[in-house]
Amino acid sequence: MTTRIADSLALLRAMLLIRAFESALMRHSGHGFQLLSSGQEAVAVGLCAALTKHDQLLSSGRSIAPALARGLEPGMVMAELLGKSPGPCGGRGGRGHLAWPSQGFFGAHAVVGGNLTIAAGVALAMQLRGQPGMVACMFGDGACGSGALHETLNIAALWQLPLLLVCDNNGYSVSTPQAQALAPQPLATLASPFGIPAATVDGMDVLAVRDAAIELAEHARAGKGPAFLECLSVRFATHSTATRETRPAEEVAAGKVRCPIGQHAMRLEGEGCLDRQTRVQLEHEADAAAASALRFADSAPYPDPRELLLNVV
Amino acid sequence: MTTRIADSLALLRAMLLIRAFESALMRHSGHGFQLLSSGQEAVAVGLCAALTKHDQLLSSGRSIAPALARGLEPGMVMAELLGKSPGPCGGRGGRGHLAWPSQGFFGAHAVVGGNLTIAAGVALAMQLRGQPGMVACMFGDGACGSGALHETLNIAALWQLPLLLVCDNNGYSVSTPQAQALAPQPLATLASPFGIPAATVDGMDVLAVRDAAIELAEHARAGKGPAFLECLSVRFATHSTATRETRPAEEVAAGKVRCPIGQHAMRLEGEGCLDRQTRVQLEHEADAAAASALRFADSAPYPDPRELLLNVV
Amino acid sequence: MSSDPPGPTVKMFFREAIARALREEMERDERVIILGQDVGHYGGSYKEFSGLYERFGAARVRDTPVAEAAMIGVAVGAAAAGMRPLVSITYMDFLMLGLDPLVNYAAKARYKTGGQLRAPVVVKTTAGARGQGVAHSQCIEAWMMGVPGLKVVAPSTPADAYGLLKSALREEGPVLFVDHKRLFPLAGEVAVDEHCVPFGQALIRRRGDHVTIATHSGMCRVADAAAELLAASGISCEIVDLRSLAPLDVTTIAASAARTGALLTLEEGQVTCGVGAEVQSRVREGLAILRTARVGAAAAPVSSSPVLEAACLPDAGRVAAAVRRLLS
Amino acid sequence: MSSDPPGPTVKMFFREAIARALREEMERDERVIILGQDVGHYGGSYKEFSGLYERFGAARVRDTPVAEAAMIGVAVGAAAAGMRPLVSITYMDFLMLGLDPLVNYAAKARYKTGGQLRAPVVVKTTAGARGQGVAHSQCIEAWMMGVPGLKVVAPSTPADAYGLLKSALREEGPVLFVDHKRLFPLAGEVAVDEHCVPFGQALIRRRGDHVTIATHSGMCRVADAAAELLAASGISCEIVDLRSLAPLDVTTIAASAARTGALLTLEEGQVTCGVGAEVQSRVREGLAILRTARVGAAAAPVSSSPVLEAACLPDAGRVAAAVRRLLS
Ligand SMILES: Cc1ncc(C[n+]2csc(CCOP(=O)(O)OP(=O)(O)O)c2C)c(N)n1
Ligand SMILES: Cc1ncc(C[n+]2csc(CCOP(=O)(O)OP(=O)(O)O)c2C)c(N)n1
Ligand SMILES: [Mg+2]
Ligand SMILES: [Mg+2]
Repeated sequence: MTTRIADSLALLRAMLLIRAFESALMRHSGHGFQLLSSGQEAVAVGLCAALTKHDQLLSSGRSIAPALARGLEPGMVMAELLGKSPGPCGGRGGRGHLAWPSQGFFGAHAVVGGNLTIAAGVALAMQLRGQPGMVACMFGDGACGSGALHETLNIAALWQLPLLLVCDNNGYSVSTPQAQALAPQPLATLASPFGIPAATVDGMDVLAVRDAAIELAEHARAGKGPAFLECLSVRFATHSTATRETRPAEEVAAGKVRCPIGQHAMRLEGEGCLDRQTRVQLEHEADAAAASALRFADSAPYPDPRELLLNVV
Repeated sequence: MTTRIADSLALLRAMLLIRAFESALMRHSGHGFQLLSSGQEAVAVGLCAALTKHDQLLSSGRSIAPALARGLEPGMVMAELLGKSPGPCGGRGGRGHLAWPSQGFFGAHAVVGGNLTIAAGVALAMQLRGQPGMVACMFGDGACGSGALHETLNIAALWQLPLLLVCDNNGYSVSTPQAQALAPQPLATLASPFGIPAATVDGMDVLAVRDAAIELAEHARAGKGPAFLECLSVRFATHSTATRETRPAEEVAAGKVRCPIGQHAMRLEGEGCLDRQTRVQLEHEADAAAASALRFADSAPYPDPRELLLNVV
Repeated sequence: MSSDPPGPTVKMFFREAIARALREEMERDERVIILGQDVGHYGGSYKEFSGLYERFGAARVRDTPVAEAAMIGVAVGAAAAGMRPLVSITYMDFLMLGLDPLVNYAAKARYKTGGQLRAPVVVKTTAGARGQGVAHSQCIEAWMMGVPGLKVVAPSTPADAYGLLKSALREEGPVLFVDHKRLFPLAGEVAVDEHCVPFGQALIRRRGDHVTIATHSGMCRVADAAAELLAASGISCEIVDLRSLAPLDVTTIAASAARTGALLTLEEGQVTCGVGAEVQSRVREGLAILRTARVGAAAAPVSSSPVLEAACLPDAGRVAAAVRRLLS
Repeated sequence: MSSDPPGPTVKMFFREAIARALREEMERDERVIILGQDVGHYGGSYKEFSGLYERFGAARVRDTPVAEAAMIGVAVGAAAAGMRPLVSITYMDFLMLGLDPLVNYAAKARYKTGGQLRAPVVVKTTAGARGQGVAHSQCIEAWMMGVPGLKVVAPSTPADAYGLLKSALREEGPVLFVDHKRLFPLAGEVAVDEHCVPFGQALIRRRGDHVTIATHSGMCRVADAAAELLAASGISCEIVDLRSLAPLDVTTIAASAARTGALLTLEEGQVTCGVGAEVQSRVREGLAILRTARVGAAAAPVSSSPVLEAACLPDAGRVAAAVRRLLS
């Protein structure tokens, strides 16, 4: 098997894992309040294929795909989502603040746009310490309305920070369609006044995301300053597990036809790199990994309430 | 005398008044802490020549030129600057918050960038009530680094607000040169992702400012949405009366050569619309008006401290 | 229409009471508009704006971008120019993003212009914890109580949500209207007749003799549950629902505390420089000798982990224990 | 180096003490950097960064755009990634623009990551009024005192500015360092030897018998002037300089108050939910019977008009009168 095919299969595996993981999570009655990435797997997976161990990734509260794509151990991620003790944050962070910096996942932050300036700061630290990596920061289309984006673009451009801003544009902020919340079109044009290189790609195509991310990450790593990548994606589920659906059913159905997993698998099949049987096997593996993550997390303890004041100051 | 000449002379008069007013203010020992507009008169005067009585003007804490250019009575303005009772705000606002909304000067606001969202709100009110006017909002280059500008540009573009954003770009935020604080160049490019028409003009040329302002204000008034005007100006004095000078002496001297008053007067003389004697007379008139404003303000009482709690809630 | 105790009542959810107040005020005064994220077609996170978009249209019920600073700033500017906007900040944690226009402009607009301008804006926001974690659970109403020019109310029942919101929309200056995640699904009786609940009046929710519990918003229910527990062991609690935090009705609290001789303040937020600290300081100004205690969240962020969230926040057991300690 | 009482001293201005602390800590620890408006070549609004740019260069002394949210956010992110930034927010009023990264991220970073991250950032800001008007005069340190995960200090002398800033730069989490417009031009003795002033320790600035005045920052001088006035009529004041607001040294305040039997808290900000309310509540927890009074700004914005500014803020006369009322 060539590296190319191996890489392509790895992308498929990574996306399948996210999908299976979220299905498993939804089977758990105590999952509380979750923001799912199903439909948007290609953005996180394509981006993470462009990251090295020196890089750091930050995400919004829609953290499951970014965390798993970054290679975090699924059982520990599941434990964190359920607020259980073996999660990397000891269950304290939950889905909104899932973090594992030593693994290259600096963390999620549930304030929309709130991770942008933080990511610029992480990039500044890397630059000042002469570290080899760069920082990728994922955020939604919704975050593009926030002033934090502007302030971050400006400072990152001025200081030539090693920062890749990745807009995972699923077209909605909760119920609000992009066109109703954001005048710029495409959103990547926001980078242009700052002289920041930018691209808009099909976020349902994992290879398109990966290729663009590799190029722009390289730009940032090479000390040429920040870059901006917009990925057009489709959210399959409602905004959160507690949110009502408002999109027309046809729109959601049409989105699902463009499933990043299905598309990528079909491409691989078309290229003769994947057969039906292998695909089923990969799906089984993903399901098994997800089920095992859920079992682990389910049987894990909650934090000891007597440790409530641990790590406050 | 044709209207054109009369208008041109009015612009000169307005600029002379500002210059004389600030000189008088500086002669007053109790002026406290002031931000002067000397050198930047053409921006305020050119802009105000494009405003009607239906319009509202907001400014930053550098409020003297905007207030006088808008036609506010100089004695009352002086009283406000000195914290005296007959000021339009009863002396409460001072230079940072000078306001006279019934005269079309909605007010200054001393938080950098803090007047932008407010101005958009005033524009929204006008739009909703079907009023004929528009809102002009002046701010410095420094404010262009703030997230409020981005949020305002976006909302104003989305809602097609009757708003003219006027960046009075004197090239510095206190000691920080534009290039060190702002990546976009020219600053007017900031408007482009939002599809907002923009122009950059010589802010030392009152006619250039006026003509651009007329065009863009008309755009806003016509219901076509916001516009952005950048005026390149030179601040003659230090940032504030309490601030140390940091600019190279040659730079300041070179700026003064481009004095908007001198340039406009020379143009008028060149066109045969102004002779030496008239110019001297206009200067005398301005000085007299300023002196009278200072006399009025100086002899005016301070607010009664027993009225401290007036108009709080 | 008056603010008298109402006649016939009808049961409605807290969220319905909010929508009703807005509907009536929007009918009454066309200057009232709504700005917020997902307040239009979607009807708000808790359906508290349900039906308003359909009734009043997109010009008056405006979905905004996620831009809290501009949302509040635009609402404040529109208010200063003659409108009466209500702006919805989904969670109180995000109020931090818009404090500049609220505190530096709106609260000072009337004063700094010598009375020329007023900024009658209502900032409605949802406080409190319900499984959403460290940045979606905070109660920072105490910060706003000391801002001159700003009023703060925090209802605990549908009736007060309705009546206080109507008053808020008629105020001449800025108002922070604080509701609570755990209150939205609750139902209660609301007068059929239109009426306002005036600011600055606390309400005694439960009569008792041994201790006064002064509290507000979601914690009123916790106080009541604690009172039930304590009643079983013969301790009788009087519960004062503050309702209006600024202005604060010190008279009602102090009268109750004078009668019972013990004052426990209860809030979901931090006690440090909190609502309770202020209530106690004010009550003490008139009552020299008094037993007091403060109960609030533990000094930690509120995790989304269910056990830690529960451990962090006051509950009936902890409140009852604090009352017992106070009286012992 | 120790935090022991210093040996030989040298006179320096408050602003020089700040620059010295930064210079020493930047020499000692290359992770310390400075971000702020006009902190570089210009040396800061009050020259408190004077000489640092020349010594450490543009990479470590960084002029920023006017973008308080990003200034704090970038500093916090850099701190979480291993740096030790100090970020200068020129006036405390503008802290409002950057509360989201400070409160929602920095103060919670350690907790929410289960101890994986820490955010050792110092946010330095200048509080207080000096002729600059309603949006350049506010004291909102009380808001920050109740934020779990955040420490707050407010020196009143050059020695404490030096020693507390050095401690702040060695803390493992976020610190709000509050200085004051009226303190910068003042000089005082500072130890020649390098040393830190630990957090959490109040200091008795003046010994007295009849009343304890607990105060901080610029108001220490007002308290002292009031004490002088009162001394003339035989009233002896003990002045406790809080220095550290979070953590608060309740022991020292309470011991003083227990001795004098009367506690007056004095702050330049609003008393409502203010520093004094907290100090009094905490002291009361251990001392049941105590006469108390709070003094702070009048409930109005602080105008730039000199007469109104003066009327709004506590001065020696008003403090002395409040002490007399308290003791009468
Ligand atoms: C500052 C802030 N405002 C509002 C919210 C509530 N909120 C949570 S997720 C979300 C939608 C954000 O949309 P987008 O950025 O497109 O991300 P998506 O959910 O589509 O992934 C909103 C408004 C928030 N978390 N933070
Ligand atoms: C939010 C905020 N940050 C900082 C300041 C302090 N400050 C006052 S004026 C000023 C310079 C602003 O520069 P610019 O916008 O270019 O206006 P100019 O003074 O040049 O007219 C600064 C930083 C402020 N007033 N508000
Ligand atoms: Mg989205
Ligand atoms: Mg400027």
